[in-house]
Amino acid sequence: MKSSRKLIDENGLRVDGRRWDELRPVKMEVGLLANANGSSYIQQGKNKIMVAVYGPKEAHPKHLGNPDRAIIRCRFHMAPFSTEERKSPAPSRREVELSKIIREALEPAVFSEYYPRSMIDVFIEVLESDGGSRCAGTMAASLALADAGIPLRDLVAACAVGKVEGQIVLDLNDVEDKEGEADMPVAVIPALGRISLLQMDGQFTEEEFAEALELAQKGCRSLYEIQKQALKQRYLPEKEALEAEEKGGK
Amino acid sequence: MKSSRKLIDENGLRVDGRRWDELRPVKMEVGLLANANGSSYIQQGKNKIMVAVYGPKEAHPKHLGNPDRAIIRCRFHMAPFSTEERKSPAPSRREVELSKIIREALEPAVFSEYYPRSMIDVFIEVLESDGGSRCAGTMAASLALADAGIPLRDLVAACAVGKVEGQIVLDLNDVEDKEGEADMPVAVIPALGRISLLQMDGQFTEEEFAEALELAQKGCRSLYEIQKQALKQRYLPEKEALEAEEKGGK
Amino acid sequence: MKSSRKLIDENGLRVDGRRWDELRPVKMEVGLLANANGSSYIQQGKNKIMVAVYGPKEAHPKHLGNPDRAIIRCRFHMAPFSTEERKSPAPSRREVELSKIIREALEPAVFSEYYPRSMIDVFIEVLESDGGSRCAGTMAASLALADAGIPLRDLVAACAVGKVEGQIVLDLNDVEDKEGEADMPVAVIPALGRISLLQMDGQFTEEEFAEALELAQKGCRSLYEIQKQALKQRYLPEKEALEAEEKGGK
Amino acid sequence: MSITSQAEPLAKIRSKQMMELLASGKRIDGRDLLAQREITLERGIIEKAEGSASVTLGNTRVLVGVKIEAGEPYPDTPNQGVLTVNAEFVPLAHEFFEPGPPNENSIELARIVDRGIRESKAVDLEKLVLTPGRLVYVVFVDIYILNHDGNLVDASEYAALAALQQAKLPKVEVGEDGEVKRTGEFEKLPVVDTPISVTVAEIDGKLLVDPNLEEENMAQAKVTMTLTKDNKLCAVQKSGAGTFAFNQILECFKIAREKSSEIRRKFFEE
Amino acid sequence: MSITSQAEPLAKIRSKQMMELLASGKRIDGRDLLAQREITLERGIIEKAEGSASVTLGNTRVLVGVKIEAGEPYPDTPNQGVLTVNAEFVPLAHEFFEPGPPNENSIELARIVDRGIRESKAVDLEKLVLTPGRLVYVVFVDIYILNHDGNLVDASEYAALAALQQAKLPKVEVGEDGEVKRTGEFEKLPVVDTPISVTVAEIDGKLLVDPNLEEENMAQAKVTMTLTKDNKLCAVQKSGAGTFAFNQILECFKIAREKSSEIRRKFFEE
Amino acid sequence: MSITSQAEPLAKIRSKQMMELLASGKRIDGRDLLAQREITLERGIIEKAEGSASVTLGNTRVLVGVKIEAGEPYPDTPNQGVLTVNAEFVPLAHEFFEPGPPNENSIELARIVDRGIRESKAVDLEKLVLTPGRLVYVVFVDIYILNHDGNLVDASEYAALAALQQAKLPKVEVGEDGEVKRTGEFEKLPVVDTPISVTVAEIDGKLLVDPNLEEENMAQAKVTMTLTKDNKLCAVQKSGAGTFAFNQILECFKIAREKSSEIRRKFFEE
Repeated sequence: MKSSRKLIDENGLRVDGRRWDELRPVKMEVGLLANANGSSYIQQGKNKIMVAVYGPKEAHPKHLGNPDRAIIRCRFHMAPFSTEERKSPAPSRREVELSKIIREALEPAVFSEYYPRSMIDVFIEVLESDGGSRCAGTMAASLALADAGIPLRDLVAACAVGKVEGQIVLDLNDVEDKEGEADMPVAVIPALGRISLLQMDGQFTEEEFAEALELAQKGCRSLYEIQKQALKQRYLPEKEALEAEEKGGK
Repeated sequence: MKSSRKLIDENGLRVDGRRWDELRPVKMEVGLLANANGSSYIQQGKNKIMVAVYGPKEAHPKHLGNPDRAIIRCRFHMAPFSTEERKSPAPSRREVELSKIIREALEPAVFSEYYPRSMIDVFIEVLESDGGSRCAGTMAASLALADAGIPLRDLVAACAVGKVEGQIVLDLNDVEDKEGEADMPVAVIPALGRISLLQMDGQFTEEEFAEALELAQKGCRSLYEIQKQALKQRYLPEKEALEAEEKGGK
Repeated sequence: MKSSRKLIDENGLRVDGRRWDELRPVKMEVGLLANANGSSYIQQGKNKIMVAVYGPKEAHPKHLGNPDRAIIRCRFHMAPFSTEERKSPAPSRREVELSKIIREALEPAVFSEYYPRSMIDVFIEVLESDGGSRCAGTMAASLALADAGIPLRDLVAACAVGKVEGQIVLDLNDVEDKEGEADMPVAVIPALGRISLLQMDGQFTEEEFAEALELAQKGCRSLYEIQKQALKQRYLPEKEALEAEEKGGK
Repeated sequence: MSITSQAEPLAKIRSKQMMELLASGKRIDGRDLLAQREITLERGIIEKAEGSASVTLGNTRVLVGVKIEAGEPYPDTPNQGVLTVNAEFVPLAHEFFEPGPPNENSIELARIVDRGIRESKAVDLEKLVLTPGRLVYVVFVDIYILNHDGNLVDASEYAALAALQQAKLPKVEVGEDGEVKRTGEFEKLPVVDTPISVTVAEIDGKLLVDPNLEEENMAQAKVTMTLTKDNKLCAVQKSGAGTFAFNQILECFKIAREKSSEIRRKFFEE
Repeated sequence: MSITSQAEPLAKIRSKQMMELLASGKRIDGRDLLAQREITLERGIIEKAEGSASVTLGNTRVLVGVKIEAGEPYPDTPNQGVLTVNAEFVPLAHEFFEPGPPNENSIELARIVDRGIRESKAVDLEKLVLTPGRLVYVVFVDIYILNHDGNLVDASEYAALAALQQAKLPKVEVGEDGEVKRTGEFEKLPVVDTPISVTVAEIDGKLLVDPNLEEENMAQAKVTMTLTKDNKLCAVQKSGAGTFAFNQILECFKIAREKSSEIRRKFFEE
Repeated sequence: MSITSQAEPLAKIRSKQMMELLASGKRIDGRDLLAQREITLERGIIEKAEGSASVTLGNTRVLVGVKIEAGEPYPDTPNQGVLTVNAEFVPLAHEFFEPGPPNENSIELARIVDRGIRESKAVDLEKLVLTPGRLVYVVFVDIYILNHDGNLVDASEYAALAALQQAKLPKVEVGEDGEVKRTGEFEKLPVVDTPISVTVAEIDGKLLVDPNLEEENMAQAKVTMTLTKDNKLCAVQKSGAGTFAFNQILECFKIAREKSSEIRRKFFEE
């Protein structure tokens, strides 16, 4: 629904004060849930998303198992209190679609072939939602997979680009997503230089589409650095302690 | 609901111009769906029904299998756009009952004992519905079974008879079904001379009931000829081509 | 909801004429359903509850079986016509909770260890409901288990106590349950002297709680006698006949 | 999806015995081919229901409760009350009954009973209107199977009819804002016909009235015919994966007419 | 929960053959990489539907019915009609389709088709208001898959658009009490754009238009791009557990623009 | 249907160790029998919720969000707001939690928490009426289990109470046509009591406060007692397939009174 609100002001600033190519503040953490094999938490804008990974474990029921590779199960789910109006806990059609889309964004990054007949479960819980929750969820999920010690080709970085008052902008927030003219979430596996998630709604000319894709790549590069940082913060102390120990041992 | 509309006019003609013992125009075709083992299509009045048969195949899950015979699964389902008001895609109680009734009308015609531990699936999709859709669906289903090469004792012919303004009539249409005084669908296995489907609602005296049964038999005989014709049209060309080939080969 | 009705009159009598420590009339019968391995019927106030026990039988599906003991399945279910307003046949959250609570009240009385890899099904159907239906259902269920010949440590006796106009009372009826100030169902395994079901809502001071527990024990003792009587009525004639036969045989 | 039902297999020796008896016109429980089992009928069991009745047919045992509430009419019958029949095969009744939503068997049963009541116009639905097009009485008929030993349809039909005959219609006042309040007074529910169903099974060419469970498991097909008090046929349902000859069907009608009259006279005439 | 899909395994020899052909720029069914299968389109098949159309794309066969009823608007768009797209993968269409509620594949398909129609603003929803904020037209687009041989999305999208273009809008009168009555007259449903989707699969670095089922089972990823009549991109969906290079995506856009124009010209321009 | 639960089996050596420690009055994690694990409580985490709080109890971690909307009252309490408590055991929290609708464990938990809040009259529901009999505030309390290490009930109860205490009530205007609009202003939700639950498990005759998951798997029975700020008992639930002696239950009350006072003082008094 169009509103009369201006989404970009005379200084070229967006409703939350960002420039067109600026990301929202983002915070990522790894390894917070005691029971899960891997876990992560991301806060991006108002998005608050927690991810747990269980596995690899034997496929159950067994007939689900694949003799050549691990299968991945993925659920993107929103808490009833995560939205403006209370959301019914039953999965919506949107959540069903996003669970599939995110699974397909993660799968090409996982060395599934290392774990035949196994199963890896990825549970993404949106505790509070804002624009770009599928991208934030995808990034957090790849961190949780890494935290579970599952070998990855690389992490998966993701962000949305869109069009607001004719301007291509990076990392839409809630208002821009709803009132803007286009929204395109993109996920990238940096080590492969390839796109593993791509959706779009709204309208783009060919030039806008190319420009938006370019901007998404740029956004993903920045976010990828933050992802690596989150892993380091979790594992560097351990590694250093280990090295210190080894040195001490010598 | 009773309406003031006259269902039979002064010339003894029904709302669609038929005499009391006249069938609606009917068209049957066999073998139109590429994936199914057998398929058929029937158009009768406004009824448009497509049937696919998959099987015989191994019963799955295995515990469903019967050591003495094939089991038959049957679904009678109506498309959301097949009715005046949009129908919810979830199966209604009526569809559940008719799935059972039609399965039980088909089973005695199938040599199930030839395929122990197997399963035969019969999927009946009503694309547009009119009076007599269960009978049309039953006939089409038996054609699809034949098209799948499943050995049958015979085809199953079926039609409804009913009472309209005190008159026993053949092959009710939608209006006669809703506004008439009785409706009785009957299915017959001609080679056995036996009834495999019989339901009735409304009110019949003993004499009316006997008369209606008689008329149903007559209707089924006519429809049975059309069923055989549909099979011939599909398989005769093949048979002739085969015979021509054989001759040519000599 | 509070009403203006007085729940205890000037003579200390309750709405149905009982004194504070008086039970409602109760009738228990055993062995009425032909198909079940054990069955029972209880009428207590307006409560009319029928219970069937099937088993012990092989656990199905097998993976449910426990190598050390029988598992017990229990369903507490209310007929649509059992309540003031028609109840939907789908299990309510209350019925789900009570099924669990009653199962857990029965399990400690059953020698489950005698039947490894087996399953015992307990089906409690409330045909008409009044205050205290969970307690009545629990008592009847233990009778049906006994009737099925399943070895028990003891029967399970149960009754509710509550507070009505500040007075601790025994065996609440419907009105006292809804309009009173507290309700506490208690189940006891007399031979063990232990509590196997305990719930409470409303408000109790420490003294009231202790007094109520005491009264519940007393109520359970009386009901336990009636339970034993019901079993005797069913089996004594058989036993006497058997003994007479044995004597005759000598 | 409907699926070939797996009848409880009868022991070979038992089924051989049944067939031999049938050949000489006798049944496994000693009955004649056209004899029903003993029927007992009790009305008015459930105080909280507007109507109720229990029926036993041999070891088959059914309880029916009728609840009546105010509600909206169906859009296509704005000037009629609503009648709705529901059946639950509660797991009390047989080892093979599973708890859960209605399946094809319980749905079919409810629809056969519904058809008999509806097509005979037994309940005068036009008398159940409170505000035309807006508010009518909704009559819920809930069938509860307590023990299953065959011929659930007839037992349910008799219990449903008895419960409806006994049901009281709560008088209500409709406030200006549409609020509905019971006055505490009651009328009789207007039940103006007495549809009676009779079920006949076919085994090996023989027609058997009121089959018990063992017989149902042997029979290939059954047919239920429901007749009004004027001996008009108002509902028919053939059930089971077998067939009937045309003359058998006419024979079934005659049987049903005779048996339904007997039952009507014995239990349902006031 | 979404789970790694188990594609129907292709026989080794068949998949080897497919790869060899692809290496020389050819496909298993003889097509060029950028050739679509033959399309046939038939409008107005279902009389009881307000609009309908069937599409075949090779052996893929889809039927779409449009039903239009009066109903409430969404709270956040009180001055717009409601458009709702639903897809059923009925078990007619493929051995692996099971009866039951929508699954992730049918939901995804419905949402892609919905997105193309909605984002192109093909249906002028603002013209579908009866009483602002209270009563609007609800347009149900029901997609029925009759035979599945790959690229269900494009076949569904074409059939949905054709059915909408052919759909008639029933005129209604709204009574004082809010009752809605059809007058018996009809207008055209206001369809003002012609979004056309084109699906491209990637196999071994090659881009293939309109993949058939064997090709879909070999492909790691597909992308569907939907373009408006002004050649604007209005919906994109990458699908499948694989990836695309950035330049491949730009290449897909060019392919989609060309192919969608052809199809629009051939089937959808009046 | 409720079914005997299959507790995660404890390694023999671990369970032997636990029993030996218990015999000398110690627990496997070093606690005294009557010691709770460390509690942390954080309020106001979810901006889009009207209230929210997270609680950790050792490794058990629970998040509660409160949403408040306008809606209809229950017919039997026309002059009260509506309180509804729901719990989701999301599969994040434990390997054995499956996605899906609530099961008996999550339903029981929600109902225990609900009972404590409702019976203590902690939320003054009579202050939550907008139009008597027509429109009231509906308070949704959604419990989200994030990590399960035992005693979910107490963690959930504390988080629910904290979220309610912190919740803001959105002021609304009700238009003539019944439309509800938020004014943008807020009041405090009227929370007038502080019910605190304490759960005690029995293992081998010993009573243990705040059992962790290993202890729950060893315990035959637990009992949860909830006390109001006046030390009145307002909810009790015995859970698990075991039993308590009468004197143990009285002992549990004393423990619960003491522990609940401590927690109330530390976390819930303003």
